[in-house]
Amino acid sequence: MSADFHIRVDTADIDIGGELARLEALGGGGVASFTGVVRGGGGLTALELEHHPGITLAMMTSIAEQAAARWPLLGVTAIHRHGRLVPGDRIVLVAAASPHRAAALEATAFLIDWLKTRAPFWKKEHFADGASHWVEARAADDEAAARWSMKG
Amino acid sequence: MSADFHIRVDTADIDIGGELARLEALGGGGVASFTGVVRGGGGLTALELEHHPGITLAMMTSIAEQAAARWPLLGVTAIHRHGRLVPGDRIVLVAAASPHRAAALEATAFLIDWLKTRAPFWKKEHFADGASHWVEARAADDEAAARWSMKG
Amino acid sequence: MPIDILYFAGIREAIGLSAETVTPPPEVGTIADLVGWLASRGAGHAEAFADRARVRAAIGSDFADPDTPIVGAREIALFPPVTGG
Amino acid sequence: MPIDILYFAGIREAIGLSAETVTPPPEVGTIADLVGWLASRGAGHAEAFADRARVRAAIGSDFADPDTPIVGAREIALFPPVTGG
Repeated sequence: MSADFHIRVDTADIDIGGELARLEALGGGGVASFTGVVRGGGGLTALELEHHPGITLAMMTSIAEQAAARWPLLGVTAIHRHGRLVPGDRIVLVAAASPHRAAALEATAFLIDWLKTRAPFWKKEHFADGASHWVEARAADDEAAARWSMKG
Repeated sequence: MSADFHIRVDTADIDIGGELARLEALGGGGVASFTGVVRGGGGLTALELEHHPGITLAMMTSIAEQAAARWPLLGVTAIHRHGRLVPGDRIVLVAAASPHRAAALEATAFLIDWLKTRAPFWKKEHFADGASHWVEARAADDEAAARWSMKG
Repeated sequence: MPIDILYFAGIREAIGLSAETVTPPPEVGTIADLVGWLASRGAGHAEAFADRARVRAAIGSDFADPDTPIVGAREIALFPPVTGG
Repeated sequence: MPIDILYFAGIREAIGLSAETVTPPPEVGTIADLVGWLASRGAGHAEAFADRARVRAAIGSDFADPDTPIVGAREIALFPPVTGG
């Protein structure tokens, strides 16, 4: 099964309905997705995402290819935003189309675990009191991504 | 965590973008979804879905409540269409919002397994040569749904 | 006491009705009794219930086994195994 | 041979540059050597690389370990551990 990849990193908002409609149109019968949204709370006013433009797309494409090698997928979409985002903004969409619902859902879980933990992004949090700091890598996220490399 | 339920069975198309935006707005940070689309092939021209109007919504609501009891969810959406559908039409959407991406994805898998196997629908397939038949219950699907009742 | 019977899918098609109101005799005590009694009402009914192992039932909005008593039921649905969505 | 060095996140901020082109001396053979050499270029650089355990690198589009040779590299990125998206 050769998969249709749609991988993008940009500053624009993500058109969830349009992106999922593209995957539906592949005819597999099932499309799973995960959308991440910037959470507020704790006085957070903005999130600033930085990435390495030279390697992000290459790595995202590689992980999408790994997903397509592991599960029978007709299409994979992975879109990540960078730049300044505020609570409520979409930050990431991953989605997969497959004739098998478990495959679509597991591939989506695999992709989002990788994106949330391994993708080459750095996040700076800005708070209402003027403070800001770079988010540290979290061990729990690394473990979630590590589960996948232990499988198959 | 009290969850926002949005459960519907009707003949209208499903506005995926709008439905997911409602779950995003709950502020959990993550929204997982699964969309089922009528597959063509084998000369299939239409699918006719019949349901028991008196019990479908009650059962869908009950399964959504089970999901919300098992995972920390802010919202659950389950929309199923009935009536006459053609290949390419959306047939079902399930989605869940949660602060935890694994919870959102697992709840979505639980809901779609139930909907695809246990929900009180009957499907009649119509073919290009004029033939039509009622789809038989599939053992593989029952097993997928049974996995969940063995857990927790 | 009259009971509304709802038919779905292949059972509905074989009988040619989506619903009918019946008043079974007092010895019809369970879902299985009801199906047996309905099967005698005509050729379509007999065909619809020929394979008893493939008949499922709900009383009101609850699924019911063949040995579930029907006493007091106002609405009973009879249908093939559900195939899901 | 000049190398383009890219800095990201806190390392970029400490140095005050997102990129610079440098020509390290021949004894700078690995990523670790390069970081040590860069750290001596100024106060910002020293601060950026004070905690070596938190410096990550990529040569071109490939992540690189501290002992990865940099011979032939045209572009090297230095950054804190990625936090994911």
